[in-house]
Amino acid sequence: MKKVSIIILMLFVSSLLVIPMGFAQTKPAPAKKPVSKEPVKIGAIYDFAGPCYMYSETGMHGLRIAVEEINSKGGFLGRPIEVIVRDTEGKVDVAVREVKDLLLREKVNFLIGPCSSGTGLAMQVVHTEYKTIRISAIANTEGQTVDKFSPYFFQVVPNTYMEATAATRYLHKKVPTAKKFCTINPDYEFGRREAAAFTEEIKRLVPDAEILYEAWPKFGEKDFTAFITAIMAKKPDAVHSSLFGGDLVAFTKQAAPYGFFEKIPFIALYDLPVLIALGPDAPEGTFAFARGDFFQDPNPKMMAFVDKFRKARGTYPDGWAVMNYDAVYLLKAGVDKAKTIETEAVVKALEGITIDSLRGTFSIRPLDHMGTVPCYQGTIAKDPAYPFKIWKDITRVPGEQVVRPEASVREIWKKTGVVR
Amino acid sequence: MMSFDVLFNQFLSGIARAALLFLVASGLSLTFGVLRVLNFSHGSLYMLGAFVTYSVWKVLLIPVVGFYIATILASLIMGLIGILIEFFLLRRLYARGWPEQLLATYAIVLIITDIVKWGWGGEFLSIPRPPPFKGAVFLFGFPFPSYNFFVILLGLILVIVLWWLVYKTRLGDIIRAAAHDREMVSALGIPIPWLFTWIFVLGSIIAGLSGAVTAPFGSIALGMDIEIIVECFAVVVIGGMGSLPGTLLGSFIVGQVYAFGIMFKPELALAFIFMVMAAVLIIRPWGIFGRPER
Amino acid sequence: MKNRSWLKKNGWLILLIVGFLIAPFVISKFYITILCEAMVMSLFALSFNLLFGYMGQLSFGQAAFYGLGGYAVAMLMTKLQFNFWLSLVAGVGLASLVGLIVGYFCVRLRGIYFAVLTLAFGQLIFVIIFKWHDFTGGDDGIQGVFPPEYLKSIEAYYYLIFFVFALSTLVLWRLVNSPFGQTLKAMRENSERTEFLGIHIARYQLIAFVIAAAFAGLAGAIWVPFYRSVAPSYLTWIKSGEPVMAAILGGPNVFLGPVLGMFIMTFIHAYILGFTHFWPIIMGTIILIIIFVLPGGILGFAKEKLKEKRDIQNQEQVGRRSG
Amino acid sequence: MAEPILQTFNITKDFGKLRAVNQVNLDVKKGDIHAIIGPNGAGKSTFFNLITGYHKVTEGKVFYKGSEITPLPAYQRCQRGITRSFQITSIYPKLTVYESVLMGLLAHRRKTLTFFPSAKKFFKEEVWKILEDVGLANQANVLGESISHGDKKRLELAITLGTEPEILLLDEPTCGMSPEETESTMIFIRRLVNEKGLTILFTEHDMSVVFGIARRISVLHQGTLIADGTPEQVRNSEEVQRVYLGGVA
Repeated sequence: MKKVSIIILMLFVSSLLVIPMGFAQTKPAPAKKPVSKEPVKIGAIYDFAGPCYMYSETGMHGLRIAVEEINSKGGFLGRPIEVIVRDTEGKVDVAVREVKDLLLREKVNFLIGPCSSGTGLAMQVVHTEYKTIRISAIANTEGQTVDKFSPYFFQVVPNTYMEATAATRYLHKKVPTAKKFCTINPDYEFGRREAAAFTEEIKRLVPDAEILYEAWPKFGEKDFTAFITAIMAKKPDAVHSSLFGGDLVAFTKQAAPYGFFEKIPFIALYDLPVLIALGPDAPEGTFAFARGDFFQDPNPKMMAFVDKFRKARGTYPDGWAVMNYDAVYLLKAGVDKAKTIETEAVVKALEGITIDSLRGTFSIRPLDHMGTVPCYQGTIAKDPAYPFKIWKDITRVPGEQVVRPEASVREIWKKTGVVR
Repeated sequence: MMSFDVLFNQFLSGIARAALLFLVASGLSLTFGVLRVLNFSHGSLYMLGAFVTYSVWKVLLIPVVGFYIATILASLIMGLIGILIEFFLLRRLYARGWPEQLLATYAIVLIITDIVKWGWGGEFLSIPRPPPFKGAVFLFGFPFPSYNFFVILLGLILVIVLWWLVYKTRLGDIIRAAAHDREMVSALGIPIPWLFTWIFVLGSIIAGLSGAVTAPFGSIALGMDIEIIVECFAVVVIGGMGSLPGTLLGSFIVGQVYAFGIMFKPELALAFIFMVMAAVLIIRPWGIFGRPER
Repeated sequence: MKNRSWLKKNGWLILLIVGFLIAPFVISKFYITILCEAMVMSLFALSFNLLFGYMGQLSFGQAAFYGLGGYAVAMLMTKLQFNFWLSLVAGVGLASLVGLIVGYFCVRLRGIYFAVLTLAFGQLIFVIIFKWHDFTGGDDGIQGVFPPEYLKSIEAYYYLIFFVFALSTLVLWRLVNSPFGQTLKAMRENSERTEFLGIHIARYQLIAFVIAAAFAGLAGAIWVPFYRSVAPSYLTWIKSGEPVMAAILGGPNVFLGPVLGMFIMTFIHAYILGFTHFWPIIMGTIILIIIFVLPGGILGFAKEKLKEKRDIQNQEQVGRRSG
Repeated sequence: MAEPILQTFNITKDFGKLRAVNQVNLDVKKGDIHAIIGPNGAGKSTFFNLITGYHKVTEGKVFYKGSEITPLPAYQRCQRGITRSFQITSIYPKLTVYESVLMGLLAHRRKTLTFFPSAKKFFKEEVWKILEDVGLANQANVLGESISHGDKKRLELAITLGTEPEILLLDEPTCGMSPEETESTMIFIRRLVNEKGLTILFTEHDMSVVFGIARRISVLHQGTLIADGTPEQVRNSEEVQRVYLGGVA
């Protein structure tokens, strides 16, 4: 009995030692290739599980289109871009491990991702330790740029503060008399920050504003009925929400029979995928905010991207694809300016850089590396040109107008111990 | 401060939630009662049922009845998958310990997750509410979604059908006997394996049906399997594993605890459910209507 | 003579230890990271298997203790700038304390009811940590949990984890073979008989429960500073399911079964995620294959086969003698 | 006459409306071999369960060595020296015969909270002594589930002996044994009493066993004690003749 257990263990141990070597050998030996042609590696790390799956998937499409475009024109400084994809499964420990995999084994030069705020914050510590740049195109908690600032992190998605501030202003413009509010937000990092930013801004706009009730359904909730009745019982003048995706679809369908949308002005993240999923159920006249779905900014560059995307995927590009596309171009701009892919130089180059993106021009604020990307708001409406509802009355709020003031950022840094 | 109609309305939304939970949990309870298998894959069949309903509905595109046809088809397809699971997997494991059976059903959860990811691309989908349940009805001047009535109605029909099946038919006698004493049924000359197959199929059909019914209610998305299954465990545990009235009461309790939790202490609404579950298990491990194991 | 037979018997162990000790010089940093993860998760699985394999009770809330250990360390170190080593001790302490409270209620139940009650408590602890945003950071978790400077490199921390893992494994090995371990096995085999030998079943189960919680807490406590962060997903029932899988894969009735299971799971997982995100279907298939092809787990099956072989040999010998 | 080691006063057990044991007063004397007999369903096993603490009494008191043990849980009664075997053989299927017997010793000598030394080092001599006494020494390393039925009965007896009981309650100790096994078990029981001064209380269906070794016999009928005395007295009791022995003797 001992003998076989010895054999099993020996096999096991040797496999532990041999497998990694086997992996190592499958990689092409880098020395043989001319240095200039060695690809620049971008590690795309996303959450291919649960509700984030879809955003990650469509984001990857946008990213790949950008990479193809750049590669067909010579890549980064003449070097082709290679994209290496990793999955976090939406778990923080897996996220950290996979980032380590990208950094230590694949030796990627840049990171783009992820979708969930939680995995984003967890991996931020690690890529900062290994001094590698990451750009977030979907995960947008302000924690990444403000509370837990990292010099190696950049963001091209409007953060929770910008998004909620802009949405609050739009809601206030539409219902200026509203004084009593309810909020309903998914119960996690993103939702909490959106709610806090909303409260801050509405108190600024309407000094005697009152928050009657804050609902915190869990992320992935399927039955909002109890929340809907609880909110309606408070009789608010308007409701702010950062529900999104499948949760927002469920909420909308369940709230409609109560006459919710006729009675109460409501704003939430009605982006393209939600509008498509809801189809005829999308409540016309309800307010919406989003991050740059194609119809919100129909500039020529965007329309060219739409054509390309539709040719490749057969669908219209949503904001998630757009932002990932922009993330790659931001990197390109930084690398072109720095004339190297060396991290510190690229960081320096990116600070203060202005690029012409699918969403118009925006720049990277040197202080906290936040992109002054635009936020979009509108009102849901029919459009005969599309098989789904889109928005009318669209406002594009440039990031500069809603980004947290530098003084306020420094204030928070004092509390969280960031020195810069 | 709380007026009666506000509380009543909250009560109604609790009932609607309970009906939905009952739909899913009754299948889970049935399989547990007879097979003694804690079936994690029940939630997956529920999710798959919702996705299949969507696809069938999309292909049919028949107005009005399209959804109902899709529901029936999806339930039957889940039944077929149930046959496969029972026949090829579970049947070979009855002789083993329950932990291995439980792990096998968990393996099915993992496999179905990826099938859905692969087949539907992980997008969240939605089916509009079918006529005639698009709007709302008024109860004491309060609107109440008519689709919720449909869900409650369906829950009631399921209760009656299951009640009839369990208490009024020969099969029901066997089911109850099997839940109580497996050897006895065997001794009566009833082929246990086939009984188990049919019970599992019935459970799977209920899973598919509840998934289909959820589709127009909310959204169809990845992860809904995991969301529902723990809550269903809570329902089944509170009511008593394998007991039909217990499942009914369990869903009622969980639905109400949640609805009023949301109203009064929203941040603890979820915690309340697990507290109730733990309390019941501590005081009466076999659940309110369950029978202690010999 | 005696030395040689000892060497023959335990040579594999020495080889294994030497292998682990020289690993950082042989394999890449990333695989050292994976080894660390495999060892910590193995410790977690061993703690679970003390209850499952030896006491015969399946806990579906073990991740709560793992997570609590991690949270204690993370909160003490980031919020109070506590000493690293003291935080580890506190992590184990917190896990054992909560284990004592939860265990008090759980040990009265058997079988599936025990599993479901541990599930309920595990989820309850998870929900509390998840919802108590101001105190625990909610869904965010806590980031920036750095070990002291001398343990910051992957290699240094690897040796710490290896040391803790080896020591804990030794302790648990002694434990399961001690009179106490014998009592656990006896309760698993026949709790009624054992009670009528004068054993207070609930008390012994509670002690085992607390020990298991402590080791799970140790695993979580040692893990969090390595990945610099902790999050509520460490406490979900999905996480609790991992040691269940590892134990049944490797063999719950063999001491090192869960360790083997966890090593296989961790390495295959890390490997598979390198090129596909369809990991669950692969894991699901592996589970089904093991359950059907290798009943009793890999080591359990191997042990069984060996015994059969030896029995046949014995019989042949007996046959020859009598013939 | 020796003083009673175990006494029951009016112990009664109801299961719902059914009265299983009815107001039984019984003295078991130290060093005695005491049989409880009665037809199926007479309440013998329930009576055992009440004494060992498996069930709680509905009414009445149990005294052991002069002090009341009625409220004590089973494990404490066992610690005080009352050990039992079960009607349906209750052993450890996946422990070896050696380990099983060791378990009894560990439990009795309060070594079960020892965490680090190997269990194998404890009580080697004692275990082997018991194994040889019951005749299982040659099967010491076999798993409990793989030995013959009669051996399992003997194994259970061996396990209980590990707890070094003062009174041993045996529920049908020879049930299912071959005549030879029965014979050797009877001899062994007699030896236990003679050499170690143990008290034996047992139930049995086989009347030849009962009248072969019992020094005192109590007869239960429908939960009520209808006779109590020496084998001769019981054999001659009219009541017993009528309800029970009539057809047999």
